[in-house]
Amino acid sequence: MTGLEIRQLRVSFDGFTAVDGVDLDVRPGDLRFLIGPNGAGKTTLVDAVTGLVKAAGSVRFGGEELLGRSVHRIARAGIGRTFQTATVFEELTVLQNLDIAAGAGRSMWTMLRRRKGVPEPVAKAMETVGLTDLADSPAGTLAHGQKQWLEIGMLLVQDVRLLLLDEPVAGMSHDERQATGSLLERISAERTVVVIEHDMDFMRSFARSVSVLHAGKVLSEGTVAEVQADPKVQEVYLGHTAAEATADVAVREA
Amino acid sequence: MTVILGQTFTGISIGAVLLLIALGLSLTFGQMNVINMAHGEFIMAGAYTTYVLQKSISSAGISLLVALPVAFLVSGALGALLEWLLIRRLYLRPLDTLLVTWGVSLMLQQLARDLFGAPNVQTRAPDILTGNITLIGGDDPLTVANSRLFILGLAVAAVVALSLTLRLTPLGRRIRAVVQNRDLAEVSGISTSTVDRTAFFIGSGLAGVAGVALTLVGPIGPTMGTNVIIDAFLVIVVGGIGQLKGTVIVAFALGVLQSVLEYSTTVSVAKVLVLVGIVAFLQWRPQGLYTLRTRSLA
Amino acid sequence: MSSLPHIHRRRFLAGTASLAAVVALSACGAKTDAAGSSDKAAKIDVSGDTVKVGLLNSLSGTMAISEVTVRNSLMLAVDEINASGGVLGKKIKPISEDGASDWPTFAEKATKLIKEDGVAATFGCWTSASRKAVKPVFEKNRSLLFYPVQYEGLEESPYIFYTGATTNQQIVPALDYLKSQGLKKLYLVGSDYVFPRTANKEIRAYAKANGMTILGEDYAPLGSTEFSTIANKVKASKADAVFNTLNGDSNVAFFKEYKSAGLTAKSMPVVSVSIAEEEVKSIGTQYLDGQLTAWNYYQTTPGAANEKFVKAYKAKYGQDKPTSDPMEAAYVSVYLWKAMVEKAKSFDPEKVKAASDGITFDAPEGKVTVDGASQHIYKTARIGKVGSDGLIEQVWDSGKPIKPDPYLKGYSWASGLS
Amino acid sequence: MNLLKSRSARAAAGFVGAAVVLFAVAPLVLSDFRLGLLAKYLCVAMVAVGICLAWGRGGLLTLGQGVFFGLGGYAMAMHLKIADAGPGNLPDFMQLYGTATELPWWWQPFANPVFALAATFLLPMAVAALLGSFIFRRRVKGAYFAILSQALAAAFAIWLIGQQATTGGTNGLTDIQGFFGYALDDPVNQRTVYFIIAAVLLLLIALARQLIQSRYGELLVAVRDSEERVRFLGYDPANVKLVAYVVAAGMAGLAGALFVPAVGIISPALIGIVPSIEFVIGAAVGGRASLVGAVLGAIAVAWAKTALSEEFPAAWTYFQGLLFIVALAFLPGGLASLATVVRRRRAAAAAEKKAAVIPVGEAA
Repeated sequence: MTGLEIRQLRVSFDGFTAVDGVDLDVRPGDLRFLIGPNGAGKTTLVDAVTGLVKAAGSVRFGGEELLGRSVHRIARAGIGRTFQTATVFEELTVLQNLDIAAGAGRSMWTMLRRRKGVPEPVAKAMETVGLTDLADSPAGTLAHGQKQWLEIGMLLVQDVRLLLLDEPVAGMSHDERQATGSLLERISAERTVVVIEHDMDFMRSFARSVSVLHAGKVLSEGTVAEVQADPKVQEVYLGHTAAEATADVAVREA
Repeated sequence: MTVILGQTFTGISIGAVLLLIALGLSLTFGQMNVINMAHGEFIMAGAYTTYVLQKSISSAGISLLVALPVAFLVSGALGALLEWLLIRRLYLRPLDTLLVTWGVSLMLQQLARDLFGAPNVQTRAPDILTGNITLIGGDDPLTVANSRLFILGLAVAAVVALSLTLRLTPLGRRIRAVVQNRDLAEVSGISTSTVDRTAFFIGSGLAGVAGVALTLVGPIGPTMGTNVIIDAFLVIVVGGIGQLKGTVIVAFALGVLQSVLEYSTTVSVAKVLVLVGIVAFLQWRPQGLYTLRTRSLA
Repeated sequence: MSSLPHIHRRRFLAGTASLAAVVALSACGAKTDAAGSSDKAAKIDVSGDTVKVGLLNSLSGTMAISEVTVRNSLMLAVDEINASGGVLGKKIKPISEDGASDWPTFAEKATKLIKEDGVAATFGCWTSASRKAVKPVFEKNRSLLFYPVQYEGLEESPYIFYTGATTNQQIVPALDYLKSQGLKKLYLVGSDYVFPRTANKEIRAYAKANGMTILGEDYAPLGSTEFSTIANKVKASKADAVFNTLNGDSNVAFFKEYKSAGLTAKSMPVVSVSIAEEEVKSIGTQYLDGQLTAWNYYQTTPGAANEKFVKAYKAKYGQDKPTSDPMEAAYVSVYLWKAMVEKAKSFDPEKVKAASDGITFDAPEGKVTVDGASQHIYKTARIGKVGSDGLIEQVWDSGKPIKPDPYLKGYSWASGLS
Repeated sequence: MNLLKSRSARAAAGFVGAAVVLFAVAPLVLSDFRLGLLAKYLCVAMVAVGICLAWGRGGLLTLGQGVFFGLGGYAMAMHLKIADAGPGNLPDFMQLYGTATELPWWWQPFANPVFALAATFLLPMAVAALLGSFIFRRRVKGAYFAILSQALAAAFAIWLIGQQATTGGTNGLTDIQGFFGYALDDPVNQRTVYFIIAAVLLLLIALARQLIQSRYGELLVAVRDSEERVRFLGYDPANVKLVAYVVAAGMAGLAGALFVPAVGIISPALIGIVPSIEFVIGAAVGGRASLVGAVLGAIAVAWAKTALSEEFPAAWTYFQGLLFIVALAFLPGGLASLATVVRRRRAAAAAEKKAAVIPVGEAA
């Protein structure tokens, strides 16, 4: 049983190498946290896995090569992601959002008819993320945390096997974080979950394993305790943060 | 041989006109993402400025030189006014600016008709600009029109001035900062609304300058703007939004292409071929010749 | 608005018609073959002491640059006629509509003028395309249109009076003139629409029969303002003269480019058939000095009638406003209609048509006579030369008014044309 | 569920109301001329239905609807011209200006009424499918797509003008006498044409409503608001957009085809950039995302153009320009959003809500 296997992944923008030869293995059932200073290449790594940016190297999931496939084909292979800012369809209701997420394989005929009732997986996902009561509310009216849950719910109805979550708890209250954390724990029982996170408390509470990225490379890997003890990690987090922040701006301006 | 050279020069001169009419758009459309259909009417305003000035300044040469800065100010002021009245409400809806400024363009055309009469008006070009210089003499001479050389020079000067302004002045840095990250610029103490208005002023002002140049080669009338506006947008789109060098290269490339096709086919066919060619080109490079590649746009 | 009972009656009638329509849906209306059996002549509103006429010109869009002057001229004629007592004792009430340089709009407005306003006649249209668009409207409703612009011929609508030149009154004389001057190698430049293409077909036929050669033929889309390539081609052809059928904005760009290419009226004269005084004014004598035009009227045409016309026009619209051939033809058209109506003693189009043959008018261009058969008018052809003062001086004329021959039936070389 | 039921009940009532107005009231109160104009406005409204779908719902600013309108219009007009000329004869303009002695090959299939009728919508749809599959797959969008559409409209119009001998050039195809054997100058037949147009419009509205309310309609809105996100859900947004684009093209084609018997002319003047923008503006003024808004907006703007130009022939473009500016700059959801705006104001005391840019709820 193989999960996510990344070998020698490399991404560059106009001469700037954002991901520089990353190797990464995430087993099924893992709840892996990716941490690292700004500009370390975390989001770019996820972009590469999901086909948003061109990359060299190899990304396999369940033994299948993903690099070179188009975004929607990668999605159909069971890989789902969220973004730093929650992207739900604000003008559609919670139910409509989940229904769309559940329906990528629907026939033309089904598509052209109206939805009758609530499909089973949608109802189940609404239950899991706790939004059943808000089924008919437009997603735009949800609170920030609820939107993130809706996004995770959308990944659940897609029945993805690999979830890539980009800062899912940013901006959440303490209670929301706890709820999100336990949601992730439940989900990761059956799927592979990778979380990009800056919030160290959140990481310490819920991570099963951690990879630290720095300047496009994997700096350290292991359990929370192992990583925290790594002197290289300490140096990066205490010493170079300011310089990396500048590099991040440089990428945007390139 | 003379034909090929001649058509290349013709193409370059067509390109110079294209460049001049599109240059202002490279700022308002390319940098600020505003699809200003009234840009053509700002060109018209520049042309009418020349006409009005000639009524009080009898020397065609002096009035033309005076018209350049005055038209810049007149069209620039119109642009800043438009920005303040309407466009600032529409930055989040770039496609709506197209329709709103279309309405503005209709009104400005009618205004020109009421102010200056429906028929085209005439300006006198300085005599030196109605002649030509001979590059290759002989039985089949190759000549280049002085008016075209003037426009070419003006276009090059405008491009240099604009790119220096964007690169070297504090204003230019502010414009680029706002274009790249509006929020960040705002929190860094840049007044984005002032920058927007100034950028719009400059972009529209350049349309005015183009209008002065057009009086040398074309008609001056209420609908002169609509004749050129789509070509101008196409130059920007093909060149790549926000890319001055793309605008320059594409203006000249389209000019040469047009002139060569016109020579070998007919004007109509050339026009159709150029348009279809542009559509095909955008299949190949959907973001234009040069693209801004950043993570934020990915 | 009309009185209340009137509205009620109309609604009732319309209602019946609507019910009838539903019935007709099953009965399937009139077949094409049966068309024309019912009388559908337009109703002319002659109630009260006025009679309405329609003025249909483009006041907006690209054609406004030309058509607004025609509108001015029509208004002048209407005002003059009203000042002298009107037509059959009724004052003329002009109904103004904007064709907006859009052919379907012309058709819409023509229908409106006829059906809603009940006009006795309509004056206007400039482009052939607008005329072609309204032609079926006037024919269907049996109402009259007076069309004041020179055109490509090959048309005789029973409900249109053509007061501008047809080809044998403008283009053929221009070719005769060129031939007489020994200018036998021609280059043809025109806008891409019906008039230039048809004119050039006729020019080719004429050239073939008269030992002239056509060195090239180029068209630019209407509104096109980039002429450097065409100027290059013309220059390289080393023609004796250029025959120019460009229209509107394109002329300005063409002549600016022509001069820039080093071509002059001396080295290679251009004969234009769409450049009148108004266009000279917008292009500038700097570019046009010495070039040739072919028309039936110039502001400088001698005669008391023209002096009066020019004076009245300038008094009404400004001393700097020139008069031109289409304006004159428009002005004349209103007077001709008046004369026809007075001869027929009726506003009824059929009676007006019947009365039209032989109607004369002492026009600014000289005496004009209506040819009842073709509904065109006899006109004197005049070749002019643009002077440095912006006016056009006549250099040649046909001596007497030429009988209109829209299908060029009287010219053997034109036999294969239509 | 109750909400849905009452909504479809309201929609049904709306349809009946519209049918009564179009089939009974309008023919009763309008003169033949005004009814003819209404027929023309309804054709514009058909284009607006497609625009509502493609732009309002799908976010595709289709500034080239003139092309499809023209394809449909020319397909119809070509058949009618051939029929008018009678068997073995050339259409009038070809005899006058052309050199050919027989119909050009690409005219010949249009002699068949079934082919011509099918072509009025299938031809634009095929062209749209071809263009769209290229354009959307290459992810040309936003301003690029809008300007590209305009370039195509311009190119098509210039091409038509250049082919005078076979397309009538600038004149277009004019003086159309009959409509499948029925004389068009007979007022009864004109009225019948009006009824056909009204019926087709209602049909298209019903079709668009079904599409908008279907799962596809929800997906289309999702693509409009976040194309990337939809791609991550495993859909190909290009296909989603393509369907809306092709359907809109078919509707524009039908509108063009029916415009021909209603007005009696089709010309390049109806195809270029200006008419294409005008099609969009009607829908935008009424409310691009709402079917009712788009349709009423298109009719209202076309009507305003007639009314203003009749009232102020020399100054009407001021009013027209002002109408566009005010409606679009200050009422982005169009007139259809007025009701929503008012309702929001009333409910302002209630919880703070994030104002949606474009209301989605009140379709049809």
